[in-house]
Amino acid sequence: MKLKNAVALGVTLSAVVTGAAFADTIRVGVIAPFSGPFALYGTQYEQAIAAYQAKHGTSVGEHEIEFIFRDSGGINPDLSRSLAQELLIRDQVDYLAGFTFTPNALAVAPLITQSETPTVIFNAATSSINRDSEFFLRTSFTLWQVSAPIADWAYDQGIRTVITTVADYGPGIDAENGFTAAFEARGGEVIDAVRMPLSTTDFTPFLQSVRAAEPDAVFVFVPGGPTTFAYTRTYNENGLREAGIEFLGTAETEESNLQALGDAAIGLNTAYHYSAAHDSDMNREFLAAIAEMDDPAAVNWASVGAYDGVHLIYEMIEAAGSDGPAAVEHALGLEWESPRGPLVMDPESRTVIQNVYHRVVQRNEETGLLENFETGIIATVGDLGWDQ
Amino acid sequence: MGLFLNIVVDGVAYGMILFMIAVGLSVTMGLMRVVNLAHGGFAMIGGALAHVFGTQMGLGFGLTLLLALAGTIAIALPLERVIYRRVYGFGELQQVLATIGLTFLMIATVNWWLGSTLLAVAMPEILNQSVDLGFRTLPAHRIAVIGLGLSVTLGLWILIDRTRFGVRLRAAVDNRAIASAHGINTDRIYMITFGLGAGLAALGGIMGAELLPIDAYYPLRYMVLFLIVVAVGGMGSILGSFLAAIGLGLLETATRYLVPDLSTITFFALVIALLAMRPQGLLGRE
Amino acid sequence: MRNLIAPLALILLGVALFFLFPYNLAFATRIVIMVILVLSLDLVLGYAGIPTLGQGAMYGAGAYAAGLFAIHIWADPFAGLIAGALAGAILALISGFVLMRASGLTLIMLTIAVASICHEIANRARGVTGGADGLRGIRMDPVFGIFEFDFIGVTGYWYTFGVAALVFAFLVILVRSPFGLGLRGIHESPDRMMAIGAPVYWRRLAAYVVGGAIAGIAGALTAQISQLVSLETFAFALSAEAMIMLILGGMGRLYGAAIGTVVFMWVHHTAAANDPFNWLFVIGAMVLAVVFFLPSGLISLPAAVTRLIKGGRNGGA
Amino acid sequence: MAGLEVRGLTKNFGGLVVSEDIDFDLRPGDRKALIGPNGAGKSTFANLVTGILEPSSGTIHFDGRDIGRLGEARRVKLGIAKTFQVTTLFPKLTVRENLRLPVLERENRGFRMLRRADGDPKVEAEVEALMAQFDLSKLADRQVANLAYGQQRLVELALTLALKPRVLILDEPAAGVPSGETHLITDAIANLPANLAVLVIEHDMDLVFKVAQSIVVLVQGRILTEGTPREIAADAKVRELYLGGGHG
Repeated sequence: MKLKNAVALGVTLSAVVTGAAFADTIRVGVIAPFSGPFALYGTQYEQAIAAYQAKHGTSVGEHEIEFIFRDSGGINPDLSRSLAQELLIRDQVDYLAGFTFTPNALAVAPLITQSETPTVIFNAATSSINRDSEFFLRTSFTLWQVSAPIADWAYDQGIRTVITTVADYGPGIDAENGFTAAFEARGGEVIDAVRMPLSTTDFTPFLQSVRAAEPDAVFVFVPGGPTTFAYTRTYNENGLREAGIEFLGTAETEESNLQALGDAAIGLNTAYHYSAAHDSDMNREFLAAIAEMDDPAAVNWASVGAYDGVHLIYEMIEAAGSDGPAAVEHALGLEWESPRGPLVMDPESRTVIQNVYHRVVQRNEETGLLENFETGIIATVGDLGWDQ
Repeated sequence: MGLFLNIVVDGVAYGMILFMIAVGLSVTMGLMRVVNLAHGGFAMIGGALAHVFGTQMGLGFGLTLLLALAGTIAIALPLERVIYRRVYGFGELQQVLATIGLTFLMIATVNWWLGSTLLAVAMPEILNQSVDLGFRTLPAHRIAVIGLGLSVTLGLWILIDRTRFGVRLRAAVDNRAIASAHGINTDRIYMITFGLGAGLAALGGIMGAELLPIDAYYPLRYMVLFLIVVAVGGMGSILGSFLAAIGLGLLETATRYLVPDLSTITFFALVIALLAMRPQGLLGRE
Repeated sequence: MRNLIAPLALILLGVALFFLFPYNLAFATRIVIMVILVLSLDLVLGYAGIPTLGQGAMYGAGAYAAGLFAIHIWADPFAGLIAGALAGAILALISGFVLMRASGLTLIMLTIAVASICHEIANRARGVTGGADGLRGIRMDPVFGIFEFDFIGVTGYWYTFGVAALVFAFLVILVRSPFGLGLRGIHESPDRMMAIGAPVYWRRLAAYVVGGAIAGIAGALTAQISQLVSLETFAFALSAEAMIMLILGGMGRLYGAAIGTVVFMWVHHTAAANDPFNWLFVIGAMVLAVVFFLPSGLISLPAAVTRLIKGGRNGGA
Repeated sequence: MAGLEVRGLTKNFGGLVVSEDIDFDLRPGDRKALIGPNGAGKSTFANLVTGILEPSSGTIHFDGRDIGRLGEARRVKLGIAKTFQVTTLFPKLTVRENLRLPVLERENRGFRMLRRADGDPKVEAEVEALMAQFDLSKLADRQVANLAYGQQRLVELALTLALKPRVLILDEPAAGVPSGETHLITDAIANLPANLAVLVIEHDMDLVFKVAQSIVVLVQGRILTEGTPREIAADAKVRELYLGGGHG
């Protein structure tokens, strides 16, 4: 008997609550930011789930599937954990999903291990999360997975010297390590590694120093939103591009902030696993489904991470119902087609193996909007950071 | 030498942006003795309106700026009448709570109206260019900000030190009862000053949006930054805020050039050292 | 007898919470931890009149100290609490040497700066603290060696509640002591306290250190219950929220601190569950309403209502 | 030597000299008054003696001990206490609590955290006695903010006496007190313990002549003259410089 069911029996009141629901309803708890500066993530998850359900229905096999959303605000592991407890105990969920920030995901690791609850991470990108529990599955990406390919691409373009500029916190360091390892493995040289404080508002000093050192390119990782905006503006204004210093990034040109960057963003190079401009019928269908609910301009990796996460959950429920270990067993090695291209759930790292594309920002002549145009696939890789 | 010049140029340019936004706070907080945490809210409202008029409706920059400032003041004045008028009499902590509550409402409103993503403020083409300084280039909008910051400082100094309004304002601030007894309409003076502070905040928000981008959570994100400028400058001193903003801009820029890894710690440690030595700020009264 | 009613009511409330919300124990536990943090702020701000927006510094120090202590030295919960309290007290002592010389806005900014530095140090020392990913791997021994921390959080709740009750009792004694009376004196008139020969600086420093130790205990509890410590324990937002809860409930009143925390967190929880996107409207309106209509905080609500009823009766007659 | 002994005391703020080369003695049992026009430096002198300000030069001895560099709190412990020109009390505390605080401080119990403040019968008895002495017993549980100003003045006097000082400096004890209540203050001063050294800084000449045995006149930071009330009243320079103001 699963631990949480045993617990539920102990708490007599809970029987009343669950008794009212369908016996074959499987609940999925989604923990994500629905308030605060990161509320967009929650909205994207919600819409991606709705888009999937609109296409595939709300039931699979004989199971009715119900999603329960809980607001974690920003980075708040205490809250994340207590929400997970509430979902597992009161709402009797069989699956957890969501998780935008690494600490929020790590906080539930002991719980999901104990209760054997498959938990699908829609976003949080630190490789080592999945080491904390066998029940974590990730449909987003890891920082190593995208920052190593851009190094390959850069080397292939003849770029030999790079300065890395990353925000001075966990994900930034991950990105720096991923890039440096790949670039040096090819024979390139990282001439300086700058770590910029998270509280930086004016990036001019860093970029002026980069400019003075005259590398072939600058690699960047900064958190999304205002920081990315300020960084890319500063990159342009200080004439780094005119000086021949290429911009190498990952999520910096992501769709929800792309239009705000303006023409200055045109020509920026990034490597990433998803662009809303991805050329496939499935992606166009996905965008059309989102367009039913909201402006599809903000569809980005978080949306597709959630969309594929729901797919994975449906697959697991179909195969194993509410049996957690069996569900995870089924998920490992699973292959499917996603709006971003083909995916395989890596049985070892439990992060999807996927195409990483090189993209360049350009203005779509039809819509007049900026987009990340995919020039090609750099690599098809799993979590390169798993063994680091 | 090149490094030194870079620090000076970037530091002053950054400091002037800080000043543009903080000067409004210095006016409401320093002159009117209100711990106004909602100040960043007015900067955000200005930026949000500029986004709506300029980016969404496509109006020209001059018109956008004018409409956004007018709009912000039009929102600020009723708020002064309904809410702030009563807040003046509160204790410091009650003021903190009241203005934080107001900030929450501003954030919630903009969030509900325009969402939580970045609200780009379009700059006129001429400000998007770079200007060659000989040893390096500098974005034109920073030069514009420096110019604007200097004119605002000068304008405020003239207004407060050299005009009848300034005399009345200082009288009203020093002793409201006596000023009233001398036939000065203190209610109106407070309202005008508050509107001025809000307008300056909006101006700073719009002109500074290149560095401190506007979004719904702007007031909370940058609240500490603005407060530090006023605290270091000294309450009640516009010149103090000016010096503090430039000084802090130079300090932050220098630490970022020289010790990028330790710049946050160095920055705060120096601020602590300064405030420990001069608790009333650079030019504050004892 | 009358003196026993309020504490009994508080204990009953704790017991009632347990039985009324058997599935929300994790949430109830978070409330209780927050009550301890707000109580520490009440001592510092409400009683000693030291304005601070950096109480999170001591909370975070306590959390990291307790977490590291559990991982590397000893996983006993009570030993962890002592480690947390010590860390909070030591940080308060070191920073207090400088901070207690300042006042007003300057002091507020200094407290924010201290918390920011702590945040940055914890971020940079990622080899020790885990940096932005958080400090993980905290696994506590059973309470008293008997009660395992269980999945639903029964042990966690009673453990936290017990610690909170002890802290509350300690503070009740403290505020009635000569030291507590002296703090109220300093709050009312530092000049007069100096003129009766009280070392105001050292008295304030002592209050700050005791408050720091209590905030450290709150931090230690959060580390033990969540089994993870994040950089956000140092965040400005946490310190600011604690201050809002305190003023909401009523400063300088221990019950006010408790009431403010419970009401704020409950409203937040409910509003966030119903309409997370717009819950700030609710909180903002509530905060403004309290400032304007109940300037002494929610704890003055009964008195205000009584006044209103009496006033109404008089008006009618 | 017992009492307070000030020699060559000088204080300047920047270029402004506010106290210059003051010699002054105060012995147990003395009843002295310090008078002078506004801005003569009376309050500055009081603040130098009590340690709120630090002198620029000169010495202050108390019972033969140099106290010129000691902090305010230390001097209070040695027995030098003062009342403020503007009543400075703990407005939200009750009269009883206002008086309990100085007794506890005097007994060095201010850092005790685990005993009740009102738990010591000796302290409580002393507080009751003080309230009885100043006729405040009926007001014991009222917040001092709600008392009449004259009564607040009495609380301040009682509070200062609770420190059992040996030197008491009263900075304009009757300032702001309605004339109908002034007798409360004069009576209270008249009833002070005989061996206490008292210095009154005052504008109210009636009060000065009632309580002082000796008067010091301070003008522009310097001592102009010192003498009995009779001598001072007769002194031409004083009449011209200070009392004369009333005729002009």
